[in-house]
Amino acid sequence: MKKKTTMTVTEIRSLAEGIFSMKLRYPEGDAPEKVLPGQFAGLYPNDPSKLLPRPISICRWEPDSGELQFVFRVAGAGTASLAAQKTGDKVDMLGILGNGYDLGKLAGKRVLLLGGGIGIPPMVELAAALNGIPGSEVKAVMGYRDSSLFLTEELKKYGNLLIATEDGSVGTKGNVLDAVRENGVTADAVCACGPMPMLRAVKKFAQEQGIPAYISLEERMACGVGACLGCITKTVKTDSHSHVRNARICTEGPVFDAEEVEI
Amino acid sequence: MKKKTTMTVTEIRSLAEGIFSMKLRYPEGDAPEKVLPGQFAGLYPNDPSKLLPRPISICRWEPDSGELQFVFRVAGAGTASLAAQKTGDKVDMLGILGNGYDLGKLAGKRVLLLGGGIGIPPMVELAAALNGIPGSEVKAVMGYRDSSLFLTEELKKYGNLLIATEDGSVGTKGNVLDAVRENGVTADAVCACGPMPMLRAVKKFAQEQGIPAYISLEERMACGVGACLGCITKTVKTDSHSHVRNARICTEGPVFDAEEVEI
Amino acid sequence: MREETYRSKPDMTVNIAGVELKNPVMTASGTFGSGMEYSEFVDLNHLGAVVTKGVANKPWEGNPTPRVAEVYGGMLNAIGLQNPGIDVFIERDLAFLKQFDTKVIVNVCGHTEEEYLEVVERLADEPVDMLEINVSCPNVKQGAIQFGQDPGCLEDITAKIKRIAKQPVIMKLTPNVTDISVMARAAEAGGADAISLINTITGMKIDIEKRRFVLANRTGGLSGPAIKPVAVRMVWQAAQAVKIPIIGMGGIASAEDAVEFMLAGASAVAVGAMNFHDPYLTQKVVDGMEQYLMRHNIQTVRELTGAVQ
Amino acid sequence: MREETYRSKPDMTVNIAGVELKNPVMTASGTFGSGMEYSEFVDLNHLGAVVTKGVANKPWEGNPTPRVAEVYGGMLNAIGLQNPGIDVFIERDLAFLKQFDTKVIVNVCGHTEEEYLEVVERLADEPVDMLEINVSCPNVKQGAIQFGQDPGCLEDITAKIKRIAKQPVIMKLTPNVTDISVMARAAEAGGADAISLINTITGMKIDIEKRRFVLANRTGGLSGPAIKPVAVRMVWQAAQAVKIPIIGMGGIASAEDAVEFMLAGASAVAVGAMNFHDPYLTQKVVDGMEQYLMRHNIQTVRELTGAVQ
Ligand SMILES: Cc1cc2nc3c(=O)[nH]c(=O)nc-3n(C[C@H](O)[C@H](O)[C@H](O)COP(=O)(O)OP(=O)(O)OC[C@H]3O[C@@H](n4cnc5c(N)ncnc54)[C@H](O)[C@@H]3O)c2cc1C
Ligand SMILES: Cc1cc2nc3c(=O)[nH]c(=O)nc-3n(C[C@H](O)[C@H](O)[C@H](O)COP(=O)(O)OP(=O)(O)OC[C@H]3O[C@@H](n4cnc5c(N)ncnc54)[C@H](O)[C@@H]3O)c2cc1C
Ligand SMILES: Cc1cc2nc3c(=O)[nH]c(=O)nc-3n(C[C@H](O)[C@H](O)[C@H](O)COP(=O)(O)O)c2cc1C
Ligand SMILES: Cc1cc2nc3c(=O)[nH]c(=O)nc-3n(C[C@H](O)[C@H](O)[C@H](O)COP(=O)(O)O)c2cc1C
Ligand code: FES
Ligand code: FES
Repeated sequence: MKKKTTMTVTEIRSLAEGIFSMKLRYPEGDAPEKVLPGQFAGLYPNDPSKLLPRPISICRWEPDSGELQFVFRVAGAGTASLAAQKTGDKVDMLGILGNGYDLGKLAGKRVLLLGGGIGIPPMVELAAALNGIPGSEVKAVMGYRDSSLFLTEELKKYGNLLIATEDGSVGTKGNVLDAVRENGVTADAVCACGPMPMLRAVKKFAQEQGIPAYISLEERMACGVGACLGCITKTVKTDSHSHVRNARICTEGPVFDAEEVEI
Repeated sequence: MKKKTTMTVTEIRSLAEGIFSMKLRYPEGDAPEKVLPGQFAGLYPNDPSKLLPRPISICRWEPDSGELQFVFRVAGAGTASLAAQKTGDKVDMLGILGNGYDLGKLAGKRVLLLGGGIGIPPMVELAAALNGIPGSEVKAVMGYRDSSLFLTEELKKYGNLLIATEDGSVGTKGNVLDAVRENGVTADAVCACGPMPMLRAVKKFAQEQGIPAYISLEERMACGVGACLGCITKTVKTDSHSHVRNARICTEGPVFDAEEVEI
Repeated sequence: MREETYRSKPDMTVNIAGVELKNPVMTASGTFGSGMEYSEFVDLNHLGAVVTKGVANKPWEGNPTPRVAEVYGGMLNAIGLQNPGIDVFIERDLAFLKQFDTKVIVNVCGHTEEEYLEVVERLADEPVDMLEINVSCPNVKQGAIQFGQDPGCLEDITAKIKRIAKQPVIMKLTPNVTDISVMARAAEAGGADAISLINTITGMKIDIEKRRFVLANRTGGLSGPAIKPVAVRMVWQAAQAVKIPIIGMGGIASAEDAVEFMLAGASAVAVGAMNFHDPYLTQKVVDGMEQYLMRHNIQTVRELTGAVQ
Repeated sequence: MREETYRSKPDMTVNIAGVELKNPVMTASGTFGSGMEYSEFVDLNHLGAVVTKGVANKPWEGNPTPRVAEVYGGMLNAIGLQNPGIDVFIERDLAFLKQFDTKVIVNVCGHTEEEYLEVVERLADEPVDMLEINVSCPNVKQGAIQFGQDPGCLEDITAKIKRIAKQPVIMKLTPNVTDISVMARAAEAGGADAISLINTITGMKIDIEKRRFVLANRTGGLSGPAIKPVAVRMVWQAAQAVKIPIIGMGGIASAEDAVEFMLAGASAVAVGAMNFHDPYLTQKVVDGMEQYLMRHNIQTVRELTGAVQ
């Protein structure tokens, strides 16, 4: 069940320049039963002039402590206000939102996880989840701008990790697909999150390989719960909710089968 | 010179229900040369959706430590936000504003200070100032709603203090003028700050006694510096700034000779 | 004591054009889907009415994205009235809403007069309590301005809709006009049973780093607390101009805001964009209005309407 | 290196109707007095122009208090155009302003056409750089609406003023209209040298505890960040409609906001109510715009005008 919850900041730290990790703890008894990799939450800046929640992917879910970890880039005033929170502060959160990756479809497969920049965080929870499914294999390829890497230790725990950097300072010089090709990585399915040009390239790559691609999309959101129709993406077929070719990223997504959306 | 300064909260405490005392310290070297009793400052709530400064009278000025003391009632969201500040927090302040009491005219006189409710705080600085002028005598009569008194210890330091309470729980039952009459207090001049009905009664009382009354007025303000013409009071003669019968409370006031304003 | 409290519970019911609502709190069209999405957060049975997202005779695709942008104290939207069309709406959304003990108000949009009338006709025999007509559909233009910006057009379409509507008709007014009282009177003259206002105020945001419009549609409708003073003023002006009931909205973020609209002259209110800030808001407004009435010892919420002095 | 930085300093000058301003940053009428009050905070020599509080042929008393009210993200004002009249203005305020190396724009108001014209005539031989005509004076009404809300009246008064004015004339437009481009074109047709917009949007606040209007005048003009998206939209629409330069304002709180107005089509901007929040704001906007230009490697601020895509 979705709800708006006042969470407590249990950890906040900078992972790289402008990149922050924040852990939020649920009040006793309020934690959700299940959190899927690829799902997200809406975090409210502590600023009465900023009213909309900021969609941020779940990077880790720790059911035992009731903590969610988010990793975000300071992109504007809202994320800056979140980055300024201190341990013990309260942050309002709308969650858990979106569909997440369908683990059923990935079970027992060699899954290629592709993350670009701020698309990397949700790949950690996905890697962890796949790592817990017998017979699944995680092959992670992550793309960074330069040598200020983040979340690499976490990812290595769950599978093989290759790195691409735009400036070539670490791993392959180029993007994640350059690293995939350079290393001849093969897989049965690909899961990706990152900027739109990368997702378009991933879709094409998966088509060439004849494997399914599950991609996580981004769009400006207002409600986050499917009510405002702000966050649509064009679909190939008529969407069953909208009855036009629009699916709501916050509700039918953010994860889509690449073949079903026009990107 | 007026300026907007980022002050540091050095003390904040509740004096009575809903009444707070807050001390703000100037940054090193930024303190004004002189602060007059009856002057005020504009305190900015730490809330990006509330943009105007809140006019609050100066209750005490401590030149040695560069601290201003304010005593205010939580009247709405702005003062509530100020009351929620903690020691060490920063508060933006526009100051020093207004004319203040003309000590020249009060020197060597028996001065009756009348304060009602949240009009009491500026009387403390005035009592202290008069107390420092040889030959001046302070007779303070303060009116409270009930037995939750505040600032009485401070006032007693500088002269005689009588109290009136609306519910009669302390001192005279009634208002400040009831206490004045009950105790047959006489004086050469009266200085007053409080709600409008009280100020009207003070004006009449002074006329009866044939003594001058200096009263501090309140009005909704925007700029606080005389630019917006939001805060006028009707004057008896054409005001020298406006060239109509309007004086700006923030600039020509807040303290006026009662005979010069139409209240 | 409990008895006492119980007896002094204020009467929250209001009557809009013969339809009795259990309280004056509605949802603003387009901000609450068809109720389904927010039914996870609030019990729809507790609301005075659910006003649906605008529906047309056929499915509409709406505008390209970005469709929404945050601005200071509110948001811009240019959804472009995406909707699944009246058939799916009746089958799915109306069927869903009828499970609840609340009034259902269907917001209607169209590109042409005929399209409006088609939707109104299709709803004639459906379990719908009222119709709200959105005459500021961005695509419905007579020259440069919309239906809802010309008093003649407004009166005309109101009259045509009234002729065939089986349910009371609320005309929803746009604030993008010189004189709202002229528009309110035009709706009344056309036979409207009630008016609702305000729709969004047209606004724009530019990304100064990219030097581009933030919304694909360039302009969008401004809503949220930023517009409340304009909305309250217009409700008050409309209340001076017409006798039909007014449903007030624009930036309501609390029960206090709702009371302000009632005092200005509204008989009911709608909570819009602030649902996105607080999905529980509609319920909080109902509860808070009740508390306000108790605190002020007011017997019925209807006494608030136009009571400002 | 210093040389380099010096040479790449952007050109901040703008030219409005033949008047060269050292930068595009002005003060919005009524929010800066006659410059005297804020000269304690900012060096007026650094501003593009000081626009004075509206002045009439005779002293005006203005409205009763309360005249101002804070609202979410802004304020309402109903000052009622209090002013000391043109004689005192020339003797005192103009004399004060002439000490500074900045352009002086006098904002003019009146109850009737004749009063406007009298002020314009009195200023003909004074050291004034431009006139800004406030055609939304609340008392100047033709029926229920103001001069500035009827294109015919607006064109007419513009033409009459232009006939006698010795300085370039800026017509200041009210946002309380259905279609701002019609009004912009009317001003242009009347011969205006420039237009400025937006004036305040009419709003209202009600004290729900006292159940009374907060302002003595009941309604007041809304200004501040809350109105910025509406103002940017109107500047953009006006820029599509006319060729004369536009001075943009409405909620400017930062250099970024000022850039947004320029991109929308303004040739200069004015800082209004936010002076009350930050008395140093005008100077900060000048500095911040310069930094923006340097960061984006833009040679002259004039390149920003209308550059949104
Ligand atoms: C499903 C989803 C998951 C995301 N996960 C992450 C994540 O894990 N880490 C991370 O750093 N970022 C993530 N983003 C992007 C993140 O939402 C934006 O960076 C953030 O909203 C910017 O807010 P701001 O106030 O700092 O920026 P501003 O630009 O000031 O924001 C203004 C408005 O635009 C919206 N906005 C701005 N950029 C984006 C964007 N890229 N996507 C959607 N809305 C945007 C904001 O939410 C806000 O409403 C995700 C976005 C989506 C849609
Ligand atoms: C010269 C002067 C000196 C003052 N000194 C004191 C003092 O020492 N202690 C104290 O407790 N109060 C004092 N006040 C009153 C104080 O300014 C208000 O109580 C305060 O502004 C309320 O702000 P708020 O946000 O809590 O209330 P809100 O009602 O939410 O404020 C909304 C707006 O109205 C203004 N406002 C509300 N009430 C008043 C008022 N009574 N006078 C002026 N503006 C008001 C606010 O500044 C704000 O702009 C003084 C007022 C003036 C004019
Ligand atoms: C995302 C969004 C979608 C909207 N869709 C509609 C609509 O379909 N029909 C309509 O009449 N009004 C629509 N509106 C306008 C609202 O119903 C309401 O009139 C306006 O937003 C002002 O109220 P608010 O400030 O409380 O949101 C929409 C508003 C928003 C924010
Ligand atoms: C207190 C106040 C007084 C104003 N007086 C005038 C005036 O005399 N003449 C005028 O043309 N505009 C006047 N205005 C309107 C402003 O010049 C400006 O157009 C408007 O406030 C929008 O800008 P802002 O949001 O930056 O304040 C006044 C505004 C305020 C807030
Ligand atoms: S954000 Fe409102 S529908 Fe997705
Ligand atoms: S508050 Fe602006 S003139 Fe006094």
